Amino acid sequence: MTASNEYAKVGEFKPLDLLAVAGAREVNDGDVVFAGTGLPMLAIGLAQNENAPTARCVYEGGSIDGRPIDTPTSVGDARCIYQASRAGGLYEAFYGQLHSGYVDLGFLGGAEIDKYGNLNTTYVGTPLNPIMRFTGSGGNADILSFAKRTVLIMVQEKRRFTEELEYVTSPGWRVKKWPSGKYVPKQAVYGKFFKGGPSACITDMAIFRFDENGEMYLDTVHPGFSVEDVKNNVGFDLNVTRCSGETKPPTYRQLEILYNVVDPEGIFLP
Amino acid sequence: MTASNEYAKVGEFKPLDLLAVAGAREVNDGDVVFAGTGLPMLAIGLAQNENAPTARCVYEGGSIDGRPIDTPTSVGDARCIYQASRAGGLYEAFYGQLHSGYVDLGFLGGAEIDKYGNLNTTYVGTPLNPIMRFTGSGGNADILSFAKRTVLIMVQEKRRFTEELEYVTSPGWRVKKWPSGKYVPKQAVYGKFFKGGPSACITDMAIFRFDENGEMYLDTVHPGFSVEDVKNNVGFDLNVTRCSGETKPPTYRQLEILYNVVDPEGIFLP
Amino acid sequence: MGTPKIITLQEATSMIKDGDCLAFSGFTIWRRPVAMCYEILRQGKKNLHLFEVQGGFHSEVLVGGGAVKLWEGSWMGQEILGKTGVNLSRKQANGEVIVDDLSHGHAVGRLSAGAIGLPFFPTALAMGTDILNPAYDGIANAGLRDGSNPKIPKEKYTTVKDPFYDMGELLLMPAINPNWGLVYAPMVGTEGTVRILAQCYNDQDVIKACDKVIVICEEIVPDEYLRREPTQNLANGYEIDYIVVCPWAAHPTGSQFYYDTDADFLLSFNKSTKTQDGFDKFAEEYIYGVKDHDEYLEKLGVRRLEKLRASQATGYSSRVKRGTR
Amino acid sequence: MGTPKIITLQEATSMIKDGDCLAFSGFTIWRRPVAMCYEILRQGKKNLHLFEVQGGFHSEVLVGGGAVKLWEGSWMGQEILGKTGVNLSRKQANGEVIVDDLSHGHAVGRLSAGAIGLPFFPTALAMGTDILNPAYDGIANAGLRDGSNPKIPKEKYTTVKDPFYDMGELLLMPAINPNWGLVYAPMVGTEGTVRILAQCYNDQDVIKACDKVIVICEEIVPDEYLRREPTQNLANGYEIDYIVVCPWAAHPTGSQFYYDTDADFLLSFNKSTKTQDGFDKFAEEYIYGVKDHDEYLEKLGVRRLEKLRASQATGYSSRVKRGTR
Repeated sequence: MTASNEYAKVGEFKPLDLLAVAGAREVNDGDVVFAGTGLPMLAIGLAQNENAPTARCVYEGGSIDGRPIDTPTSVGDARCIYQASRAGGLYEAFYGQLHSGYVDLGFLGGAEIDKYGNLNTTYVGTPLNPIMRFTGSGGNADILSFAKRTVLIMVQEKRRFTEELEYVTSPGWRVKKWPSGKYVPKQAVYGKFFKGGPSACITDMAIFRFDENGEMYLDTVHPGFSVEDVKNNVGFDLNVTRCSGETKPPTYRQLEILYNVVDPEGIFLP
Repeated sequence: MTASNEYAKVGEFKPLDLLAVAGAREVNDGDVVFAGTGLPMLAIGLAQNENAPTARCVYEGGSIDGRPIDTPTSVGDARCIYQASRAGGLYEAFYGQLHSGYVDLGFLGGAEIDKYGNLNTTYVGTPLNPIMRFTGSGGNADILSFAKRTVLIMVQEKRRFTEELEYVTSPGWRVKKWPSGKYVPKQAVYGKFFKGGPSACITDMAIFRFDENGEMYLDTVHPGFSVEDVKNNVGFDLNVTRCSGETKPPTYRQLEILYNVVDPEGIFLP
Repeated sequence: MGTPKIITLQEATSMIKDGDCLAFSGFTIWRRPVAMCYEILRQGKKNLHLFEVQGGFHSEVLVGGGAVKLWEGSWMGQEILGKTGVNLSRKQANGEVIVDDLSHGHAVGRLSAGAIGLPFFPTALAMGTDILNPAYDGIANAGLRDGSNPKIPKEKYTTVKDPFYDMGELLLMPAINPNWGLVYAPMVGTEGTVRILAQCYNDQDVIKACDKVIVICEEIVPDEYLRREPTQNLANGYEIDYIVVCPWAAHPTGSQFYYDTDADFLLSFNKSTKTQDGFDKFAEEYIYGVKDHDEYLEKLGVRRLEKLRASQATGYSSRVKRGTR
Repeated sequence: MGTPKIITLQEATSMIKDGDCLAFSGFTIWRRPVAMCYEILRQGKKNLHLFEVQGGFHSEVLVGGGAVKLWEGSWMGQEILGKTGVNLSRKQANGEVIVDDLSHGHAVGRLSAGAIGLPFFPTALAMGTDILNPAYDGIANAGLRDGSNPKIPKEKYTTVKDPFYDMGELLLMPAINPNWGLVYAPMVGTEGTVRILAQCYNDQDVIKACDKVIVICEEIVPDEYLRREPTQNLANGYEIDYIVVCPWAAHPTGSQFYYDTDADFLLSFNKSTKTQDGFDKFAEEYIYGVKDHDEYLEKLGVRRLEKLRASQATGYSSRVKRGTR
C-alpha cells in the first residue's frame, strides 16, 4: 500500500466514501459483525484491511468469516463462502450466532429513524393503510434487538429523522411494550435478554450517538456541513450540545483500499 | 446366495439367530428404522438383505441410511457413516427425524417390561433407593414415545415380565400422567403428538403382541417351547387365547445372510 | 416412507391446489424454484398462501400474476437489483393481497419448529416492535385466525415468562407446516439424496416442515457419488416426495456452481413491473407467451445463458460485468 | 470475541474450579477428552457437576475418581464393551453422587436451547415416564433447586398447552449452559476453526452452550486448509477459548480417521472397576502413576497404538480383531 495516512481534502472524496470510512471506524478489532449487503460490506471490508484485521463477518445467508475474492452483491451470494470458516444457513446465523449472543456489532440501514434509534424499513403508511411497502424487516429487527452495538446508516432528510415513526420495524433504545404499545426503555422489554442497542447513526451529513437515556445527539458534522444544516434536516428537536467537531475525512490509504481492494469492480462505489 | 428358503430345523440355529430373524420380519420395506447397537443391527441388516431392501436406518449418533462394510459396534462408530445419505448429530436424529415424525419403526431392549409395554432400562430399585443402575434411558424413552411402531427385544424371565415396574423409563400403551402418576392410555398424555406404540415383543421363547387395550398377548411360541413354558416365565397374567402357533424358524438363506453378510466377524453372533 | 417419484414440471405443478400453503427453497435471488412458479401461473392457480422467510423474484412473479391471496414473511425484494418488492407493494396497497409481517428470526423459528414437529418456537428476537402490534395482525384483521384453516395458527404469537432462570418474558411463535415445499436443488441422487453446493439457507427446514416436497433439480446423479460425503448432503430420499429434472430451473436467480444470478433480467423485471400493466407485459413475454421451460430457455438464448454459467472453481460466473468499473 | 489461546493440558485443567459444571464432546466411546479427565483427577478437582447427553469412559473415570458431586444425563455405559456404567452405579447406590435422569431427547433439547441463548426447549419426547416423576427429581431432593446455583434451573421441567394448533400439552425443558465445554476435536486451524471428520453428535451445541470452551486436538492445521470446505467445519475460532495440542487425547475412546476405540482397554476397565478398590488400582496404574499424557502413551506402547491407528481410507482401524470369528 503506497498511499499515506494523511486525510484527503474536501473534493477528493465522495459522500459514500466518507460513509464507508466512518462505518469502518466503528468496528473494533475482533468484533463479530452481522451485516447486510451494500455499504456495510464496504465498511467492514475496509476495517478488516485497516483497523480491525480480525473482525469477522456473519452474513444472514449463513456464511461466517468469508474472505471473498470478488465482492458479493447479496448476503446469499456464492461469493460469500470463499474461504469462510463455516457455511450454514439462517438458523445458524439468527439463532446459533445472534440469539446465542456472539454478535458484537450490527450494521443496518432504514428508511426512517426516530430519536431513540427505532427504525422503519417496512411501510409508508401503516399495515392498515399501506401507501407503499419497502422490503420489510428481514434481519433488521433481529439484529438491532440482539447485537451488542449497532451502527445505523441513513440518508439525512427531515422526513426520515422523525419525531414518531408510523411503523416501528426494529427496536432502538425505547421500544413498544405490548399489548398497550406504550414506549418503555428497551431493558424493560428485553429483561435478561438485553445486550445493547444502537451505538451510532451515520448519515451523509453527520455522525450521531445515543446518550444515557437512549436519545440521539449530534457527535460530529461531516466536512462541508454546519450544525445548522444538520438541525434543518432532522424532524425532531436534536441535542447538539455534545457536538465534538468535524468528522475526520478518509485518508488516502483508506480511499485506496476502498477502490482497489474492497470494491475494485465498482459495484457499490461508482 | 446359494442357501434355500427352507426352514432350518431345531438344533441348526441358535436362540440369537431366531431373535434376529423374528426382528427382521417386523421390518416393512421402506421403513425408516431408529435402532440401537447389537441385535437391532442384526435384524435390520438381515431385513435390508431380504424382505425390506429399501428400509433405512437412523442411528442416534447422527448417521442416516449408512451402508457399513464392517459391522459397527456402536451407533456412534466411524463405520456407521460409510455410504450414509447424511451424517449429522443427535439433534438431527432426535428432533429432525424422530420428533419430526419420520420414524416408522424403533427397535429397543430393556431390563424389565410390563404388560402395557412400558420398559425399565434404568434401575434395580428406584432413584430413592437405588440398588443398581443400568445405563438409563439414552434414546429408549424417546424412541418408544415417538416411533409409529416399536419392536421390543427382551430376555424371557419371570422377574423381567412384571406386573408393575418399579421405574418406568419408556412409555408403553398405558403411561403415567403427572403430577398424579396415575396410569392412563398413552393417547391421553400425548394428544396430537401420539404416533403409535410398541407393536411386538420378541424374546428367546416367544413373540408377543398388544391388543386393542394395549395389553400384551402371546402370539407365537418359539420351536422347542410350550405355551406353559412361556406362562411360567411371565410375572403377570398373560393372555394366551390369541396364540397363533409356532414361530417360524430361520431359513437357511437367512442364516447364511446373518453369518456371512451381516456379522461376518462374529461381533454379535458367536 | 418411500423413494421419491420422478415426474414432469407440469405434473408436479398440477398437484398444487388453489388455496394451498407454499414454502420455497433459497434466499432472495438464489436457488429459487422459478420454473415451477412460472408454471403455477400458466396453470392458473389462485388464492395461494405463501410462507416465506424472505421473498424474491419467484414470489414477486406469483404475486404479480395474481396467484397469491396471503403472504406471510419478513422481507420482499431482490437485494441491490430491486430494493423493494414492487409487485407485493402494489398488491398490498390495493388490498389484493393480505400481508402479515414477521422478522427473519421469527420466520426462521416458525419454520424450524415446523421442521421438528413442535407447535411453536421460543424466541426473544425483535421484541418491542410493530411486528408484534396486535392491531397490525394482518391475518387476524382478515378474519382468518378462526381455526378453520389448519395452516393458520389461532394467534400470531403468545408470550411466556421463563420459569427456570428468571430471564424474563419471551415470545412463542407458532410453527408452520405448509402443504408444499417447492425446493430447487442442483443435484439429486438416484435414491433421492439431495445436495446443494453452498450455504443451506432454510432449505432443510423447508423440506422437513412441508407436508409434501417437490425437488426441482439440474440433474440426477448416482446416489453413491453423493454418499461419499454424507456430511455434505441436505436431505434423505424419504424426506422428499417428487423430483423434477429441469436444467436452469432457477433462472434468473442463481445456483452456486451451475449459474450466476441474471442481474440484467432482475433489474429490468423490477423496473418494468412497478405497474400491473408492466407485469402483464413481462408475463406475456416470458411466461404465457412460451409453451414451456425449454421455450423459455430458447428465448433467453445460448449467449445469455453461457455468460451466466458458473466457474467450476469458484461456483460463480466470471463472465458477467457486475459493477461500473 | 477473540482468537483462542494455545495452552498446555495442565494449564487448561487448572482453570476448572471445584464445583464447576462441565459438558463434553463425543458420544459414548468416541471423541471424548479423556486426557483432560485424567488430568482433572491428577489435579484433585472435586464436586464437579457433569451435564451429559450420555456419559462414557471419560465420565466413568471422573465419577470413579471421586471428582463428581452431581451427574445429570440420560445414559452411562460403554456400548457393548460395558453395558452399564459401573462406577456411576456404585456411587449412586452409595449416595456419593447425586443423579438426575433425563432422556436423550430431553438432554439434547436442553443443550440446544443453551446453545442458542434460550431459557428452555419445548419437546413432547418421553412423556408419561418416571423421568418426569416429581418424586424422583434427584436435584430437588438434594435441595439444589433453590436458585442459588446459576447452573441449576428452578424446576426440572414445566408443561405448557399448545395455544396455536391444539396439539395438547408438551414439556418445556430448561436450557443448560455449563461453565466449561471440554471438547476433543482432531483438527483445529491456526485461527481456531474446528473440524471433526464424522458425525457431529452434540459437539456444536456443547461449544455454543458452554461459557468457556477448551478444545483438545491431535494437531493444528492451516486455517486456509479447513476453509476450503466451510460446510465441513464444526465451529469458528471466536466460539472457542483455549486450544490444547495433545495427540491420542481421546484414548481409549476413538477418533475417526485418527484411531479406533481401544476395545480391550475399555472391556478391562469395565470389568476391573466394579469395586472402588478396582477403580483405585486402575487409577494408580494409568492416571496417578504416570506423570503426564506422554508417559501414559509410553505405557500403552507403540504396538498397541499402531494397532488402533485408523485407515485413511475408511476412518477406522483394520488391524484390530473385533469379533469371535
